[in-house]
Amino acid sequence: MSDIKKEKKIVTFKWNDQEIQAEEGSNLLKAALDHGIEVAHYCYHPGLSVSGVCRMCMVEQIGDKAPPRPYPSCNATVSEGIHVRNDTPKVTSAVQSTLEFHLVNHPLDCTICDQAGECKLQEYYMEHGAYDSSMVDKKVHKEKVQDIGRNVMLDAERCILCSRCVRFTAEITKTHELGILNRGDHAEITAIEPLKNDYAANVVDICPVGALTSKDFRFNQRVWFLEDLETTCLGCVTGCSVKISQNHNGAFRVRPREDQEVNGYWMCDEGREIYKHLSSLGRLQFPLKNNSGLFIPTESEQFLSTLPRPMAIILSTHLTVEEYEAIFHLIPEDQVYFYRLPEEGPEFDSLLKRSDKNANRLGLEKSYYKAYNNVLNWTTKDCSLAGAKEKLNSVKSCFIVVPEFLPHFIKAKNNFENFLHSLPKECLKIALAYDDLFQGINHCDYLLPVPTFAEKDGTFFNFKEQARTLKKGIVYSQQAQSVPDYLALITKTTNNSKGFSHAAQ
Amino acid sequence: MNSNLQPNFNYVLLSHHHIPNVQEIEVYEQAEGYSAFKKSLSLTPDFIKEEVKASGLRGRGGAGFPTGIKWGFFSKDREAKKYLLCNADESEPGTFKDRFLVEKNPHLLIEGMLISAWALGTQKGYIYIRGEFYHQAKILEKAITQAYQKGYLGKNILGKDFSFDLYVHRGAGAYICGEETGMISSLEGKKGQPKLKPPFPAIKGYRGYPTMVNNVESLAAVPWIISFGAARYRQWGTEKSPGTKLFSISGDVKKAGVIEVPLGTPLKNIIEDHCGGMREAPLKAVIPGGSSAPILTAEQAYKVKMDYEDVASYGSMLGSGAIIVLDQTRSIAEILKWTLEFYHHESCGQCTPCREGTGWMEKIAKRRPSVEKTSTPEEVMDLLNRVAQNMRGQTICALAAAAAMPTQGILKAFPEEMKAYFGNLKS
Amino acid sequence: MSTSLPFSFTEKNLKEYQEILSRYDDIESALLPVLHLAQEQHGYLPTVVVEYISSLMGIPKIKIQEVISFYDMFYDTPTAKKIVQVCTNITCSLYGGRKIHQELLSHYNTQNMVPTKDGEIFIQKMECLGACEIAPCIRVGNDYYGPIQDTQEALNKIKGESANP
Amino acid sequence: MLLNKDLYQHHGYLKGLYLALKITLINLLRNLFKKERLTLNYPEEKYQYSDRFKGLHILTIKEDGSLRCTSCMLCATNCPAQCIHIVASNHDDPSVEKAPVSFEIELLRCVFCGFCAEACPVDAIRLGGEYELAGHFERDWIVDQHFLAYRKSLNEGKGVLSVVEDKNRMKLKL
Repeated sequence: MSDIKKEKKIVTFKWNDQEIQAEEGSNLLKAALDHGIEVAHYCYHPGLSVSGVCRMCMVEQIGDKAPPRPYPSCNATVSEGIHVRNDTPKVTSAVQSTLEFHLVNHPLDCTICDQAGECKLQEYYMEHGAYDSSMVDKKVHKEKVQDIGRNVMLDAERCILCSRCVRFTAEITKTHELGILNRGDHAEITAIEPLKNDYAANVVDICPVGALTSKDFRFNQRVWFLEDLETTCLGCVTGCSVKISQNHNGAFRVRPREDQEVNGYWMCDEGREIYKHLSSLGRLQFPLKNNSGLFIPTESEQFLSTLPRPMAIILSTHLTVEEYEAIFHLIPEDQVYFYRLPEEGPEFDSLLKRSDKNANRLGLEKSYYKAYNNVLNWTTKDCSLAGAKEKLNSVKSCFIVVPEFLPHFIKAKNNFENFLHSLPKECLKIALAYDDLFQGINHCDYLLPVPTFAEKDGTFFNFKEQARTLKKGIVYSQQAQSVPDYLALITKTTNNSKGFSHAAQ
Repeated sequence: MNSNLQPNFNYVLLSHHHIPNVQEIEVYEQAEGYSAFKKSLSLTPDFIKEEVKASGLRGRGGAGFPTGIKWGFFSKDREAKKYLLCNADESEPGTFKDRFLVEKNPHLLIEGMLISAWALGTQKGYIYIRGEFYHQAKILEKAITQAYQKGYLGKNILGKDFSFDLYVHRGAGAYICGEETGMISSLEGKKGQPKLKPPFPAIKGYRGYPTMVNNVESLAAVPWIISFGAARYRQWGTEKSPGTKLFSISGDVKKAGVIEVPLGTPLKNIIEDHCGGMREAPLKAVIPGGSSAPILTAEQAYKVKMDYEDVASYGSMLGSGAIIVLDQTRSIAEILKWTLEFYHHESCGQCTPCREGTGWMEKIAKRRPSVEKTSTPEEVMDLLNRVAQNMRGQTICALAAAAAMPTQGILKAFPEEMKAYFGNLKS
Repeated sequence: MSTSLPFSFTEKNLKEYQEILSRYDDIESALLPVLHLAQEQHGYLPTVVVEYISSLMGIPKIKIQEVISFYDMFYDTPTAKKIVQVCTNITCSLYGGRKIHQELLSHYNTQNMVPTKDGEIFIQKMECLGACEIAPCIRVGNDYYGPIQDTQEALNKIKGESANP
Repeated sequence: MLLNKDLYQHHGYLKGLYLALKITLINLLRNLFKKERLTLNYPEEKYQYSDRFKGLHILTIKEDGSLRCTSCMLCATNCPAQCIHIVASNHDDPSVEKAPVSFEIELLRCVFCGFCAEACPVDAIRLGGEYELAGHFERDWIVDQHFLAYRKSLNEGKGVLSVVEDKNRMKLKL
């Protein structure tokens, strides 16, 4: 009974000619946006408080009790039976003139502005622009090209003072670095101290214009040359939904995707670097053999058929659930080991970041249980621990799946080198790697190219045990094969006699 | 007793102004001070609210919204935390009536606030006075201290189950803090930027609690209404604009200053009788309600009666009652430029139309021939009019409209002069 | 009045600060009076003062800086012993407020909002001071003067202030 | 394909052949005996094309010798042959902000349509009058900004006009 009362009532209202159903009392603009209606707006952001200053999302209410003037829909709530329009002459002329005001002091430097192509000023100008400029007066000049810390550049002149970034630092990170100083048209965004929070780059995403741009992405590519790959971040177990902007020249940036179950609208700065290894110069393009310190191209089939036995495989925690299942299907339990990444940073920073960098640990545990009907015991299977490593002493050839090292895995990178060093000298080490830039590469005898997380389809399980999908985007290493594919090659060539034998057979 | 020490209740607001040292509570008490408050404690809050409503007292800050009706929107829960805020942030160009009132008779305001607090059930009050009025703030603070000593403020006032604390809060020089939500933001220690409505301050104001914001003059009129009743208050003024009003008169008149006259008094009388006529040259124009009010030509000024409706019928507004009188020697274009400079300086920078529009209008009004070679004066005036029109009704508060209205007013009332002005710019 | 020296309230002002806090139901609301107090002590409000008040009241620095930049009466650049505000709004301009402002600037050989070299005078052009009946008016320190007939009278008022503390 | 079926059916090829030879003969005679010739003794004689001729690209420069190009990449976006490759970077001067570190055109792919010059918002690329484009190796025809802006024939703006400043940009004629 009480539960029913708590549930919000769904009511119907009308936006232009479209009937929309939404929760009573919810935000009117959000309800419209959620239903795919295009409404011009700058200052409203669903993840932030309402400030109502850009005056673009005006609507006029139709009916008896309607207010006499158009009002901003971002500050209105949904109620039963109201009918609002944003295509009346009053509203269209208001929006047009407001856009004109937005552009009064906006510099015309779209040519060098990174936002060009995804700029809301450009977008709305196409729809609501006055087109006939009457501005011949001098514009107010403010400081351009300001480095305000972390990864963010500020151009105060391009700013339309929507205050989204100010609200972000005040409400989401609560670090209060940004503010708007002065009054009137001299008002400008200012950082009195450099941005210091780990989520600073989000202000670049929420900036509707080119005032805040990313130092990392700055001038690297025009946005219209890029395609977005919708995928999941493997920076930690949180598993934020992200999109990677890429084209055939490479990957260029990572931005968060809206996902209310995990990351809302945000992501951390570390996660924004996960694109860097996708198209790096170090990507392995073909199998390599270690010829006393010099790596030379080789044929994979050639040596895979002559590997000494017994064999073992050390898997990373960054493979997809599908890959794990295929691997476990091919390889008996006693030959499977794992390399678990060490924890880095605080356990949980109360926003998104977690210390556990083993992005698909839960997916791995799940598939392990499914395949071997046995709970994964990390103390005996984690090769980063001494106990598990001793079991590898008798192994003659060992496959090592190199984890996808992200720039912020500092501890992990050093540990991994030590780990490779500590493996028995006489054991043949075949690294299944995406690039040749990892530390300790000299300890490996062979390098086989594997795809990165953005070059394969698959599933991750995040910390909440929710399935998150990875999608295959542009492939930067043509010869890369997935880990199970290589393993299938061995089991085929060796006729399942020794070494890797089919678990089910 | 010396009649000089007796209040003159033919005036509502300036009743005690002739009494020397009325700032001292003893003097004020002798002159029947605080008697209205004592009387009000014997009345029910609802009765006081009804009485104020019946008096038809209209908000004296500028908008002219009836105070009694505004009180009616206020939370009726007497136990709930509520605030009473007195708006003494008088910054409208031409206005100085509140300063005059507070300076001469601070206890009248305190008494008015006490009665209002009793009627509205607020526990705490602040007088937000503009930062420049340092001495006036000190006068108020002294008066408040005296009132505390006499037991008019504090806990269980005069033995009643009624407590009220009153403090003075100094602003720091921002016109926009005269807007009620801007004032609340400023009181909260933020930039004085107006807040989105709804919610209205009467529901959710200072720190999220219901807050009643009233002008000094509105609150100071309450004691008289309680003493003598709403019916007698209505003896002055018109049906829709009852009572008396303070007018701050400045400009080219012989005697500038504050006067209290019934609403509906012809402007001609005010200029000629109360202010001793024009200084040197004959009348050219009058700004009847502070710089936000559209200008009236001499012809209109000699016809208009100073009440809310009649001034509005001439396309202007009574506003705060600041009358700026201009004679024939004055350049209207200069007035426009000064006005726009003021609004450009004072725009809080929140809403885009106002932030960009006020600056742009000033630039248009100051266009130089080197900038603008192709436009005719008519085109510049059209543009100015269009920009002003686009600003109106598009923003959170009324500052954009306050900048747009006088601009449009001047263009409408003195088209020939403005045309000549913009024409000369080209040559 | 050096920016590098650390700033803290004097003992007397600390008491005053406590008294100010007692007037308000939350600490944020006390910001404006506290800034007035700090400015009285320090003359203006540079970063050191902002940092001190930020740590004293627990308000983020940027919010204090925002407030200082928003209000005309808070200065984040050095002022002088005497702050002279000249009204240049409509009524005062009618009677030469602008002229007085310009002439004062050239007399003291300084610019608007820039203190004179000896640190004595700081001239600020103001919008309406709310004293139109005495137009043109100037405000020296906390005192109003008007009507000012000419620049010489303004100078006398500015000088007279120091003789009459 | 026959253009004129009737002609073929009634007269065979003869009439067509006759017409063609007649035109050839007229032109031959005209060239032999008239002073004003239709053909040139190329390469000794060279044809004077109009100013609007779209030949080899020029990257215009400012008076201080730096490129005008802001690397907005509109030319690359607009190019139907996709032969323009720009790599942009920060510029030390904050008033310039963005400038190309590499600007390459694959001339062998270029169709000389002039869309790049059309698209350029800052008049940084123009199609000049040079048309003698032949070479031995494909790699020679991927030209970079040093060639496009500073080649000998441009002579730092003294040869072919390539110095363009904002203030006189509209007055210039190549």
